[in-house]
Amino acid sequence: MSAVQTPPLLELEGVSKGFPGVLALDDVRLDLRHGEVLALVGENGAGKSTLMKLLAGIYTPDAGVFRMNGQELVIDGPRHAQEQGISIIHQEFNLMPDLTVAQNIFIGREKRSAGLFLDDRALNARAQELFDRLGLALDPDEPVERLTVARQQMVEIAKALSFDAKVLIMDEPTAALNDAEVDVLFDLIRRFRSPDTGVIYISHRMEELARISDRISVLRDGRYIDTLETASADQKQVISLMVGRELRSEQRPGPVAASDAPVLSVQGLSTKRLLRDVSFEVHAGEILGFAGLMGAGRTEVARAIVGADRRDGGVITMRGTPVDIQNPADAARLGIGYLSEDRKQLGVLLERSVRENIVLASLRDYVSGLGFVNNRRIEATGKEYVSKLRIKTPSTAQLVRNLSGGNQQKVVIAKWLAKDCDVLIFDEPTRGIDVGAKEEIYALLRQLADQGKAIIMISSELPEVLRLSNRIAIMAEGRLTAVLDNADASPEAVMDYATRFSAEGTIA
Amino acid sequence: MSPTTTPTVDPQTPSTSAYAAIDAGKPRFAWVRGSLQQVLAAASLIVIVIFFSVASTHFFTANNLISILTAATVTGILALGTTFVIITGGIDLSIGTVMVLCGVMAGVFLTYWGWPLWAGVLATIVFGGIIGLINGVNVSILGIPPFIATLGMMLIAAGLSLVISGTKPIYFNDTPAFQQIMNLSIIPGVRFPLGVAIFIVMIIVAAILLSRTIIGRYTFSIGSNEAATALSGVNVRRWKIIIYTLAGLFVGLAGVLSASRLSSAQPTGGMGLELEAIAAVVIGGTSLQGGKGSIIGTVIGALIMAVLTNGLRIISVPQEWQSVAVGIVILVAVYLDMLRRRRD
Amino acid sequence: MSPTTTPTVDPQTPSTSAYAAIDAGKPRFAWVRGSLQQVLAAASLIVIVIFFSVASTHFFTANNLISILTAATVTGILALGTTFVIITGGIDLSIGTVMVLCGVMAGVFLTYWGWPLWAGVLATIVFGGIIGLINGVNVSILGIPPFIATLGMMLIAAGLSLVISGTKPIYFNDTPAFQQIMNLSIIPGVRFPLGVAIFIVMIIVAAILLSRTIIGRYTFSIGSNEAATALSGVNVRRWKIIIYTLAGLFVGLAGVLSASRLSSAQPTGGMGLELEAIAAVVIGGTSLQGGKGSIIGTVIGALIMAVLTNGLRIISVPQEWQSVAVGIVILVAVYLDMLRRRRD
Amino acid sequence: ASDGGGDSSGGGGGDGDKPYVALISKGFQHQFWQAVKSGAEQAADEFGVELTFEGPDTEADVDQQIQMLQTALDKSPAAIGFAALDSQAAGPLLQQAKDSNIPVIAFDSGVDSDIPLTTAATDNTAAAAEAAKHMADAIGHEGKVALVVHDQTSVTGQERRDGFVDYMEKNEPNIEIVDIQYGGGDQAKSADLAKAIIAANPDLKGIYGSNEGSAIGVVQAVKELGIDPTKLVVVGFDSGKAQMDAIRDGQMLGAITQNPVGIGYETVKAAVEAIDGKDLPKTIDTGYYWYDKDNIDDEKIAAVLYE
Ligand SMILES: Nc1ncnc2c1ncn2[C@@H]1O[C@H](COP(=O)(O)OP(=O)(O)OP(=O)(O)O)[C@@H](O)[C@H]1O
Ligand SMILES: Nc1ncnc2c1ncn2[C@@H]1O[C@H](COP(=O)(O)OP(=O)(O)OP(=O)(O)O)[C@@H](O)[C@H]1O
Ligand SMILES: [Mg+2]
Ligand SMILES: [Mg+2]
Repeated sequence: MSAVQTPPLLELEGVSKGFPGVLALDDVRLDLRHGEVLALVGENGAGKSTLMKLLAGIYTPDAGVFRMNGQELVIDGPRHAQEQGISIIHQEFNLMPDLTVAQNIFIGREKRSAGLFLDDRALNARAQELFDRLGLALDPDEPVERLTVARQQMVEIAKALSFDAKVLIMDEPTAALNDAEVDVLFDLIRRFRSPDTGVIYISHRMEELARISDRISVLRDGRYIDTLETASADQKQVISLMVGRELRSEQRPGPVAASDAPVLSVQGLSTKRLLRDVSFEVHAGEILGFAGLMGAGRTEVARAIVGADRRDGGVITMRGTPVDIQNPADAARLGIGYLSEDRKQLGVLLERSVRENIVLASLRDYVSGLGFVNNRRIEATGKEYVSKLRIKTPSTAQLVRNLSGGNQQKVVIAKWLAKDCDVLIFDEPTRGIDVGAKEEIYALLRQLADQGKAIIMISSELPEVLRLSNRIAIMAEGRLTAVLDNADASPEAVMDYATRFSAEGTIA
Repeated sequence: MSPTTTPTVDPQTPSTSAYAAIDAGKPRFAWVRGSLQQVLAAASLIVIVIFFSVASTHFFTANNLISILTAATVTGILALGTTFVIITGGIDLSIGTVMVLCGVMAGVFLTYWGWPLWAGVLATIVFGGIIGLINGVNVSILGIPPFIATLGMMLIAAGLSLVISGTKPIYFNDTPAFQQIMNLSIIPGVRFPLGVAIFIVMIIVAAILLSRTIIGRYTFSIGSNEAATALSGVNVRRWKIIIYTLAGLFVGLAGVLSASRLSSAQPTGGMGLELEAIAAVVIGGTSLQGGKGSIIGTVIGALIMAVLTNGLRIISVPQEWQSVAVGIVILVAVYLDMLRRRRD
Repeated sequence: MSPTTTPTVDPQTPSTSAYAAIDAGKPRFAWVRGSLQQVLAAASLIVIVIFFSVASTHFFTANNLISILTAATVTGILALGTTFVIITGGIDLSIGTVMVLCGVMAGVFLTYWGWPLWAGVLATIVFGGIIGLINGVNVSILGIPPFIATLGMMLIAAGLSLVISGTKPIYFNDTPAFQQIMNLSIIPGVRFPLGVAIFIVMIIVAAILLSRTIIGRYTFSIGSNEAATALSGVNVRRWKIIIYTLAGLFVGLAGVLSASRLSSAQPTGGMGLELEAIAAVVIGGTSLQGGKGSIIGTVIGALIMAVLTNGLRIISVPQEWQSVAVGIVILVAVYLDMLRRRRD
Repeated sequence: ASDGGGDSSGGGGGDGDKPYVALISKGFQHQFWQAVKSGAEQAADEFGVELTFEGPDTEADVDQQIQMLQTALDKSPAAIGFAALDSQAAGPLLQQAKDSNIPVIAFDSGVDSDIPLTTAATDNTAAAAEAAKHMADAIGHEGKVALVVHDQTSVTGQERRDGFVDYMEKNEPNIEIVDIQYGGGDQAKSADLAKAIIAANPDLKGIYGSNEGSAIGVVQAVKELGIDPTKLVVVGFDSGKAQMDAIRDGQMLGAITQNPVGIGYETVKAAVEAIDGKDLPKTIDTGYYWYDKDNIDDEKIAAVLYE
C-alpha cells in the first residue's frame, strides 16, 4: 500500500438502519473509488436498496458516517443529494406517468422565463440532445404512461445521467432490459466513468458483474461481508458469499413425452395492435419458454390469452374444448393463471399484507358457503409460502410495500403457486430475484410441471429460458417465428429467430 | 380484513413530505397498533363528549344520548354502506336523494298500493339495492367515473321523488305500524327506539361483511390495486356491482327508517346528506384513495358529527356560530389523528 | 398505425436497432389526438345546443346565449380554479361558501369600511387567496386530507358569513359602480356584460397557467405521482399551498362577481355550488385521481351544465323533470366520451 | 304550566332562572326569519324569558327540523314555539311535548294537530291573491304572466303559488299563466330562471316572485335584460332592502309584506301566557299588507318592513 493515498470518492462507515421489526442494515461499510464501477450484490432483502436510499437522501441513517472525497457528508433530502452529485436510478420507478418523457427528466429543473413561463419546445430540444448524446431512441414528447416498462427504465436512466453526477447509483437497472438494451446501458456506464466519477451498480445477474464491474461488494442479512476484485473473483465464490452456501444448477431439460395431449392450444391469435396469427400449444408437464426482443409481443400474447387485452382473432382451446375467455376471471375459472411482468402496477397490492396478497387469486378456497373467510387457513398458507420461497418478512401481516423488491416478486409468485391452475403463464417471473432464490423458483416450476401442469414462461433472460424450457417459442414483431425443442435451441439460433422482422419477408 | 389496519402513512396525505412518508413508521406489532389506533380514533369523540357533559347538565342524560343516537341513525346507516364504496376507491353522491326516493317508494308501496307492511319495507330496501346496482353497472360496465355516475343518479333520484310523489309528502295513514320501525320503544321505561337498535345491528353486519367475508376482502383488494386484482382472476366488474348494490341496500334501509321517523315520505331534501355521510366515513379514517378503512371508524365519525350538532344546540351556541364550531372541531380532530399516525 | 414507426435514429449508436422494436405500437402524433379529443368532448355540448335550438326558437338568440354565459360565469370561474386543485389529486369543497364569504367581505370593505372600489375589490380577491392559502396549509403542512380540510372550511365560511354580516345582506350603496363589474354592457347595442368578458379572460389566464407555466407543470406532476415529484427535489408542500391559494383567488373573484351581480352581499347560500363546479370539472374530463385535466374541458363542462339548465327551462320542461333530464344527459355525455376514449 | 316534572330547575330547563322558551322555525338565515327572531327577542326581553331561536338550513330539511325539536325537548323548556315544515312528521314529538306538559305554540303556518294551543300566522293564500289582484290591475287584466316560486313542496310555497294562480283562474279569464318555476329562493338562480322564462315568452306581461329571494331575482333578470319596467310588471312578496329599493325606483310594482316581527312577538307572548296558564285564542292573525311606491313610507307599513 502506498502511503499517499487519495481518499476514496465515497466512503461509508458503520451505517445502520432499522425499520420496525427489521434491522435492514447493521454496521455496514463500503467504499467507492474514483473511476470505478462497484457492484453491490446480496440476496433479496439484504439491504442493498436501503443503503442506496440512505445515500440518495430518502432515508436518514440510524448511525454511520458518509464521506465524499474524504469530507464528511450529511445528506439532507433528495435535493441535497443531487446537489452533492449523487444521482440514483431507483429499483421501483419514480416517474410521473401523466407527464411527457422530457417533462419527467427535467422536473424540478425547468428553465423558466419571468419566473413562471415554461418553454416545452426548448425542453424537448434539451431532452433530444441528451438522448442523442446517450444514444437513446426516446421521444421527448411522449407521455410516460404509454411507455413499456423497459422504456420507462430508459427514461429513468436518462434522467439520472442528465444530472452532473459524480456518483451514479443504479439499483437493478437491467431487471427490465433485454440483452441488446443491456449493451447500450453498459456502453453508457463506460462513457460516464471518468477519473472523478464512480458508479455503484446493483444487480442479481451474475454474468453482468464480470462485464461491467471493477470490484464486487457483498451484503448478507444487512451486514457487510466482503469486497472482491472482479478480475480475480469467480462467480461461484461471489454467490457463496451472498447466500452463505453452495448452489448447484441443474441440467437443461429435454422435450416431454410427445404423446401428451395439449392442455392449452392457441390458434391464430391476433390483436389489433400487434399480434398476427400466433399459434402454439402447451402440454401437461411441459414448460414452454417464450423468447424474443422487447416488444416482440410475448406479454401481449399472454394478456390476450387471459382476456386482459382484446383479441381480434384466434381460438383458444383447453383440453380439446374451445373456450371463450373475456377477462382474466374467465381464464382463472378455466384454470389459467397469469403472472404479470409489471409487479407494481399489475402484480401486488402494495398496501395490503403479505398473506392477503398470497391468497388473492385463490381466495375462494378459503371461503365457506356463506362467504366467510377462514383467516386461520389463510395465515397457514401465508406462512407456508413465506418459508417455501424464503420471503424475507417479519410476519405474514407485513405490508407488501415494506418488502424489498425481490421479496415482493416472490409474493406474486406465491400468489400463483397457491392457486391450483392447470396452465400458468409466468411473465418475467424472476425479475429482481436473487440467484439463490432463482434456483429455488426454477425447482418449483419444474416440480409443478412434473405434477402435470402446463407452464408458459416468458423471460428476457435467455439463459433462463434455455435452462428451464422443454420447448422454446420465439417471437418477433408480433409473430411467432419458431418453436424449437430445447435440444435444438442455442443462443445464436434463438437470436436469429428473434430478429426476423417481417420486413425481411415471410416468417419461417 | 386482517388486523393489520395500517398505521402507515396515508397516501392521501403524503405531505409529511413525500419522502419522509416513505421513511415513516412501519408497523412493528401491526395488530396491536391497529386496534390501538381505533381506540385512539375514539379519543376525539370522548373529549367532545366530556366537554359537552361539563358544559351542560342536559347533555349527558339517557334521553339526550338516545336523541344523539337517533339523530346518527340515518346518516350512520348511509355511511356504513358508503364505506364499502369508498374503500374500493369509488364514491357515492347519490345516497342522499336516493334515500329520499326510497322513502317515497315506501309510500307508494304501502299507501298507494296498499301492500302489507313487511312487503313494502322489503320492497323499499330492494329498490335501494336496485338503484345501487344501476350505479354499479354505470361505474363498472359502462366505465363512467363514480363521481359522475352517482352525481347523475343524485339528480335523477331527486327529480323522480318529486315526480312520483306529485311533489307532496306521502303519509302512512293506512299502515300506522310503519312509524314504529324507527320509533318503537324497545326497552320499557327508556325511550330507546327500535331504529337505533337496527342501526347497531347494521353496524355489526357491516363490520362482519367488511372484515370476515369475501366481499370485504375484494373491497379492499379492488381499492388497493384494481388492475392487479383483476389480473389475479377476480371478476372485478361483478364485485364492484355487488358492492354498489350492497351500499344501495343500506340506502334503502335508511330510506325506510327516515320515512318511518317522519311518519311520512318527504319528496324533497336529501341533498347534502351524501356529504355528511362521506364526511363521517373520511373522519373515521377511511381514505378516499381507496384500500383503507374500517366500519368502527365510520361509526365514530358519524357519532362525532351527531354529538357535535346536538351538543352545540344543547349549550345554545348561536346558530351562526354552530357551523363554524363544527368546522373547526372536524379540522382539529382529524389533524390530531394525523399527528398521532405520523408519530407511529 | 404501422408497428414499426421508428423515431429519428442516431446512426452513431450501434444499439438503436434494438430500440426500433420497442417503438412498435407507440402512438405518434399524440398531440393531434390530444386536441382531437378535446374537440370531440365539445361534441356533446354541440349536440345539446342543436337540440334546444331546434326545440325552441327562443333558445338560439343573442340575448339568451348571453344569459347562458352570464349564468355560467360564477360557477365557471369557481370551476377554473378548482381544476388546478383537482388535477393535483385534491378537492375543494369550500369554494361555494367561501365565495359567499368573499362577497360579504367585499361588503365589509366597501360599505362598512368605505374603501375605494379598487381597493375593496382587490382586498376581496386577496381574501379569497388567503382562505385558499389556509386550505393549502391545512392540506399540505398539517396533512389533513383535502376532503376534510375543505369540508371544515366550507362549514367555517358558511358560519362566518352569517356572523360577519349579522345575517343580513350588505348593500353597496356607497359604491354604485360596484355592480358594474358584473353588469356593465361593454359592447354598444348588445347587452354583453363585463362579467362575461372577465370570465373569458380568466379562462385564457387559467389555460396559460395550466399549460405554459411552472405552476401548471407541478400541478400535473403532483397529481401524477406526488412522491416521485418530491423525490425529484420539487418542494411539493410549497407548490400545493400555491395551487390552493391560486384556486382561492379565483374564488375571491367569483365572490366579487356574484355580489356585484346582485348588488348586494348575500350571507347565505353557496352550499351545493361546490358540487356544481366540481361536476363541471369532471364532466370536462379532469380525473379526480389527479394528473389529468384541461381548462378547455372544464369550460365545456360548465357550459354543458349552464346550457342544459337554461334550455330545459326555455322549453318549459316541468321542474321536477328537469333534474332527471340533467342527470341523464350527464350520464350519457360522459358515457359517450368514455366510449370514444376507449376506442382509441 | 310546566310543573317542572322531575327536573330540579323550577321554571323549565333553561340554564338560567328565567323560564326558557325554544322557538323552532322553518328557517334561520333569511331576512324574514331574522325579523321573526327579532320580534321574538323583543317579547323575550319584555316578558323576561330566556329564548333560543333555531331553524333548518332550507325548508326541505324536515329531518333537521325534527332533530332540532327533539333537542329542544330534551332541554325541557317551559314552552315551545314551532313552525312546522310538516306537521305530521312532527306528530310523535308534539305528542311527547304534550305528555311532558310543555305547551306548544304554532307560528308562521298552521300545525295540523290539536296539540298547539294557538297559531300565530299570516294567511298566505289570501296574501298571494292580493298580489295577483294588483298584478291583474297593473297589466290591464289581460296577457301572460309567470311565477317564480321559492319552493315546490313547502306549505308556504304552495299556498303562495296556489293563492295567486287560483285568483287569476277565478277572476281573470284573459290572463294566462304560462310558466311556474322554482328557484329555491336563491337570487342568482331565480334570476337565471326568470331570464329563461322571459326568453321563452317575449310577450310576457308580468312575473310574480313568491318570496324575497325569488322577487329580487326576478328584478335582477329584468335589469340584466334591460327591459322597460312598465312593459313587464313585477310583484313580489316579503321585504328587505333590495326589494324596497326596487319598489322605490319603479323596478317592481309592489309586494306583499307579512308582519314577521309581529309573528315572533305574538308567538313568545302566547308562550308566556301559556306558561302562566292563561287561555289563548285558536288563532292569532298577524296580518299582511300590500305595499308599493305610494305607501311604502306610511308609518303602518314601514313598521312591518325590514331591511
Ligand atoms: N420501508 C420499510 N419498512 C419496513 N421494512 C423495510 C422497509 N424498506 C425495506 N425494509 C426491509 O429491509 C430489508 C432490506 O430491504 P432492501 O430493499 O434494502 O433489500 P434489497 O437488498 O434491495 O433486496 P432486493 O434485492 O430484493 O431488492 C428487507 O428485509 C425489507 O423488508
Ligand atoms: N399499454 C400500451 N400502450 C401502447 N403500446 C403498448 C402498450 N402495451 C404494450 N404496448 C406495445 O405493444 C408491443 C408489445 O409489447 P409486449 O409487452 O407484448 O412485448 P414483450 O415481447 O412482452 O416485451 P416486453 O419484454 O417489453 O414485455 C410493444 O411494442 C409495446 O410498446
Ligand atoms: Mg432492492
Ligand atoms: Mg413482456
